[in-house]
Amino acid sequence: MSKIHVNTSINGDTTEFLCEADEPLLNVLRDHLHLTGSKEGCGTGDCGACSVTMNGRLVCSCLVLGAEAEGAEITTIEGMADGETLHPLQRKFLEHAALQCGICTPGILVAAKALLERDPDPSETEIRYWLAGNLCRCTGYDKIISAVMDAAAEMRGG
Amino acid sequence: MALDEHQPREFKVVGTRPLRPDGIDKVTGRALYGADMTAPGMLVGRVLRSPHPHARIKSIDTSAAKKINGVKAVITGADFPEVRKGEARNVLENCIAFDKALFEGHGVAAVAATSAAAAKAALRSIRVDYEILPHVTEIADAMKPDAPVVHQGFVEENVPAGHSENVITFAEYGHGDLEAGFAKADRIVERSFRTAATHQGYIEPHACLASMGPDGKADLWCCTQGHYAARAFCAAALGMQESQLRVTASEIGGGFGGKTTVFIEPIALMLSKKAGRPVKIVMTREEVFKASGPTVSSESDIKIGMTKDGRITAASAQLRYQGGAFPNFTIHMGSQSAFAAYDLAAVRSRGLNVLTNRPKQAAYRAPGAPMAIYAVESVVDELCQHFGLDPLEVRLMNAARKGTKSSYGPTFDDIGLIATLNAAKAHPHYSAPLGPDQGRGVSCGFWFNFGGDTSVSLNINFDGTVSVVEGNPDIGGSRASISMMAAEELGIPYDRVRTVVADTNSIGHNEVTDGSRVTFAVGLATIKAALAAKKEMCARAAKMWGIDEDAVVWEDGCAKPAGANAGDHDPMPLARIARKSPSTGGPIAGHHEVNADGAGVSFGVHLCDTEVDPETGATKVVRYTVFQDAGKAVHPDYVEGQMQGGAVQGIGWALNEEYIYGPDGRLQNPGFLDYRVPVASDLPRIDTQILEIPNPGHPYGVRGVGETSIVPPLAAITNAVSRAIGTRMSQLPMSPPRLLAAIRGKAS
Amino acid sequence: MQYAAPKSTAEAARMLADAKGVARVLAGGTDLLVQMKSGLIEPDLVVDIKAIDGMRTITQEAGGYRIGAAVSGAELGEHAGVRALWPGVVEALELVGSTQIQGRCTLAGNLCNASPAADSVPAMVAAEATVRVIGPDGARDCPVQAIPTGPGKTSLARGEFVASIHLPARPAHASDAYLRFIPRTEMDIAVCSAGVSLVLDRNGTCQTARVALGAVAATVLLVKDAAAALVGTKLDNAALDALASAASAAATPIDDKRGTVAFRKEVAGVLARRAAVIAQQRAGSEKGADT
Amino acid sequence: MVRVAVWGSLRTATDGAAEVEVEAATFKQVLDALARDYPGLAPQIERGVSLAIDGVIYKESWFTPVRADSEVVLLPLMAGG
Repeated sequence: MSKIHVNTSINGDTTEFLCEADEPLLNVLRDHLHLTGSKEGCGTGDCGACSVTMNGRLVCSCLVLGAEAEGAEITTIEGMADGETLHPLQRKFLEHAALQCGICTPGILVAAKALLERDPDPSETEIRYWLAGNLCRCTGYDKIISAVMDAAAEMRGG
Repeated sequence: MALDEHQPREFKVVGTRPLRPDGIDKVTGRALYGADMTAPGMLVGRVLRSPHPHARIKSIDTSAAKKINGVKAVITGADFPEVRKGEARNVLENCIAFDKALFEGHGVAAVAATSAAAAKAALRSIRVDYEILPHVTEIADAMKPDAPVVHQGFVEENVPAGHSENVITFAEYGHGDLEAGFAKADRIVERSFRTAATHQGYIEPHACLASMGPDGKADLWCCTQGHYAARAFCAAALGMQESQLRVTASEIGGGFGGKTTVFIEPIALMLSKKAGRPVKIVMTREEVFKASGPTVSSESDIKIGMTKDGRITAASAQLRYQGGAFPNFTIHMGSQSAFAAYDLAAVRSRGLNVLTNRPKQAAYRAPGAPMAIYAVESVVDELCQHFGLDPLEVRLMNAARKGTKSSYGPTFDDIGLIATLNAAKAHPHYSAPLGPDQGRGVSCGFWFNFGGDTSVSLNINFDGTVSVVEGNPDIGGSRASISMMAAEELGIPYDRVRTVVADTNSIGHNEVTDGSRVTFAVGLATIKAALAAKKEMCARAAKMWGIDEDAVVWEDGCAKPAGANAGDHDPMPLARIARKSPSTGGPIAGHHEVNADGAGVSFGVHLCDTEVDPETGATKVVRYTVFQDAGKAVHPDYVEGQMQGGAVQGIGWALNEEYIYGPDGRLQNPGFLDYRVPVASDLPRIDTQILEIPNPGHPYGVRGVGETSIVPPLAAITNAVSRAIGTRMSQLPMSPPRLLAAIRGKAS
Repeated sequence: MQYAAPKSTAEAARMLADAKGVARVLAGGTDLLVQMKSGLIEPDLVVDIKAIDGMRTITQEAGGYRIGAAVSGAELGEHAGVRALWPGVVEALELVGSTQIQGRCTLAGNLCNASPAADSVPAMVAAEATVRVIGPDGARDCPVQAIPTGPGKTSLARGEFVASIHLPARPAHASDAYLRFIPRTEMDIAVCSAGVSLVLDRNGTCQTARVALGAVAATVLLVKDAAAALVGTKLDNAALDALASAASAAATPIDDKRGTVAFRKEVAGVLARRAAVIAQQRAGSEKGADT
Repeated sequence: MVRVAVWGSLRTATDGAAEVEVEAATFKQVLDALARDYPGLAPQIERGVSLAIDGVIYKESWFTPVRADSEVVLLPLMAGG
């Protein structure tokens, strides 16, 4: 079985890879490109730990075939900070102790960033529903919600 | 050892909220978890699992699998050396079957191959000849005298007669004259309860990378709550010396007790041994649900007598737990903790543990306590409601306190239950008005907390910074808390300390990160290690000053002369002593190894308001407040995090989470789609109030905080829902079909 | 497995028809990849239709909208025109899965996966949506309810796939709504569900109604008795009670891990009633041409 | 002599007695004496036990002193999550 050659952009970098036809994008990111910040919690789209954006849309990378990345723009957690400058969401997650084990954190940060790019001033309820596909088992979500709201306020210049 | 008594003091670092040292790695995706490690030449390991809940393995033919291109090793249970007996044997047999598949998902063979596709093909080509046996997955069925026997040889000597061989453990605790106590009651409520098995639901599936050479030396990298325990289990399974197996704990993506044992690690090691190459095994989510360790399911019968003014006169509980096909002692902890929150003259709890064809239970946050206390707290609430009494007042009247002979035997020292109940009573939540279809529930919770074997090294670096080396995987921010206690004791800023979790061969033994022990026990050892380092630093300063060592004391991060004949010297800060240490005798370090006792029990009280849709039985948690005695809160953010996280796991347990078995003995919901953990939109804010009643057994007064918070939600929500709908609920989870049926049942 | 991303519907149909073994269409993949992961299916060929013209667009047609088979839930939700005309269909698809799933899931996929619990299907049935099926012999149109024939089964012939869905025009004072019951607030499969589409007259009297129930039978149930209970009424309590009773009576659900027969029957009626009230409010607040 | 409270399900080994007296001055001596004087307790001691001494639970701490007036409660081995 021959592999598929894919040209794509990951975090702004032109990237080529070979993948099996049935290989999910998540496996490509983790196993071939060594971008292990995206996590596999379920492989079935139920936990959100593998969240990335594809052409600006938030998706589960476990439910995208690697082959579908041809010509796409993918962003992952590894593209979130700008060099040594953290994204405000990353900083607020630290300040609010919004992570414990941290396995869900990359997916939640990617998802929250997608939310704030779409709606800079979401209500608490909107944040909770937007993040409903990102399971966190440690925090009870409370400090995550605080961190997202605080980051949104800071990004609005509040 | 003598207890390390609590000394009141002013804290400079402890009690503040610095950023966690592992934070940047975790928010940037750099942190390395179990599945993130790779090694050159690494193979993909996969496990073949039994589709049958109970079957004798007549033969396994792996010959076809071995011929598949890319397959480097194929193993079965027969490849492991004969392991003696006891828990090491049980743990190995739970990983890979010997002669019987004991539950659906039980490992029967494993392969290592150069690709996932080759591994999958190999698994498919293995032929297992099963003789299917009758199975049993429910407690009541398994207890019947004619039930299929799940696993022979485990019946303990004091189990009462009349049950099947699946009933293996009998536990009984309590004191006083029950009959006399019940005779004094104005009302006695007897009610039976059931709780479903739930899973810890950590988001990171089990994963490990094993590498073993032909010389028998091996390295294992895995996500675990205890790499020393993993080493002991694996070394026993492979017949290795522990010194030859180095285990490194990765970052851990949640555990909650479920990663206190091993499920795939011995298999990966054996595959690596056979293949001569590193082998990585990562469980799928389905494997996690079917073949790791959920908690027990339970049945219970509770009887409590109360006077009309709210005094509990006697209380008894009969508990029946099942935790899969192997023994465990969760029934003991359930029986012990059922009535721990009460000061009772007559109390008795009896428990039976039952084997079933389900996965071997693992610890889950306060193992055994939530299901027992749920039932007790539900009946107490029912009595309060009957008499029209305030549920917090009744608990205050009957609360365990210093000097209470606990229901499980020992007499309590300083405990925080009364303070916690009073805090709940005074909180605005308790007096806030309720809306239509809403109810308010209250419950107490309890956990023992443990200490145990602990080793810490603390090195004073030449540049005046400090490296702390400990051996407990950081599951809730403990590296920050340990650094804080080191900084506090040494009198230096937090940011000069870095704590790392070392591998098994770099520091002495450490018990598993469990029992809410780490902040207490590792903290204690860290403080002792710092004391040892301070003593040495005082000695070095004394040498430099040319005075007697006893004339130097440590204050505010400096050695200072003290006493009449010490002379007049400026305080010498840690950094200077460190810098000069090569000239004054060499590197300075402190270390401490201890089996820590005196952990100090912990109590919590939860308040919650729920709203039930009377037409659908849907429950919404509208307000939730957690009160807990944390002893001294070292890092309050992380204490709050434990209180919130445990509460939400308990909310899931109460409302939606359950292992659902079909009549075929197979798990019907092995995924996050139908094993429904709470999502962000299900929940309100989880408010917290930390009480700080110092633990007499720790120099800073620290208590464990991690587990108690999962205990109260089960009854708090049950009581809120029962009050909202006007009928008592007695089964978890309170799924909407059950609730709607109860609402309809009340009406008819 | 082979992966192909043809550029035309004809090419896609030919590939599907000629495939040896199991062939599957990939649009959003939110069901397909899950089934592949679990080993439920092992396709020999996956045909990704997203590179085909028209698959990702929404166009006005005959007073309604034609929605390409690969238009995601998020894209549909952002389309003000569809949202205004058929809010019940839009909200039904938006209920599928998480924000992440919304980035990929499609009406066509939800339909062709043929789950009795699919959220968008009762809403589309209530809306009298039609689908355009492309096959080796060209295109054909049919009602949405003709596609699923049972759990996981469709009427699509070898080589056929759904290329678009058409939501029709409708008169003033008309609207729709969809509700489902799930144990959590998000992320679950419907335990039961109801889609209701209403046309009122200018006085608010119901002229026509369609009531469709999900997850209470092997395929979506269009309940004529429930609709009849509303026609000629202003959705007073008696009419709504009759609607709920008819819906509950029509439901023929099963007991399973997600719900019981009794629960599904009762709650199907509750949801039909609540959805009807929402549809009525929407229809009443709509500015019609003759007001 | 030290009075040791024995949990209910072990009392088949103590002729029903809730408390027994043994000659011991340390944790280890308590366990050894119990196993010797009440052989029925030996299997449980083998499986693992703790001792609560004056309200503090000790696990395998052999040399923890026990006084004649200490409150000593035998408990099974316990672990948390």
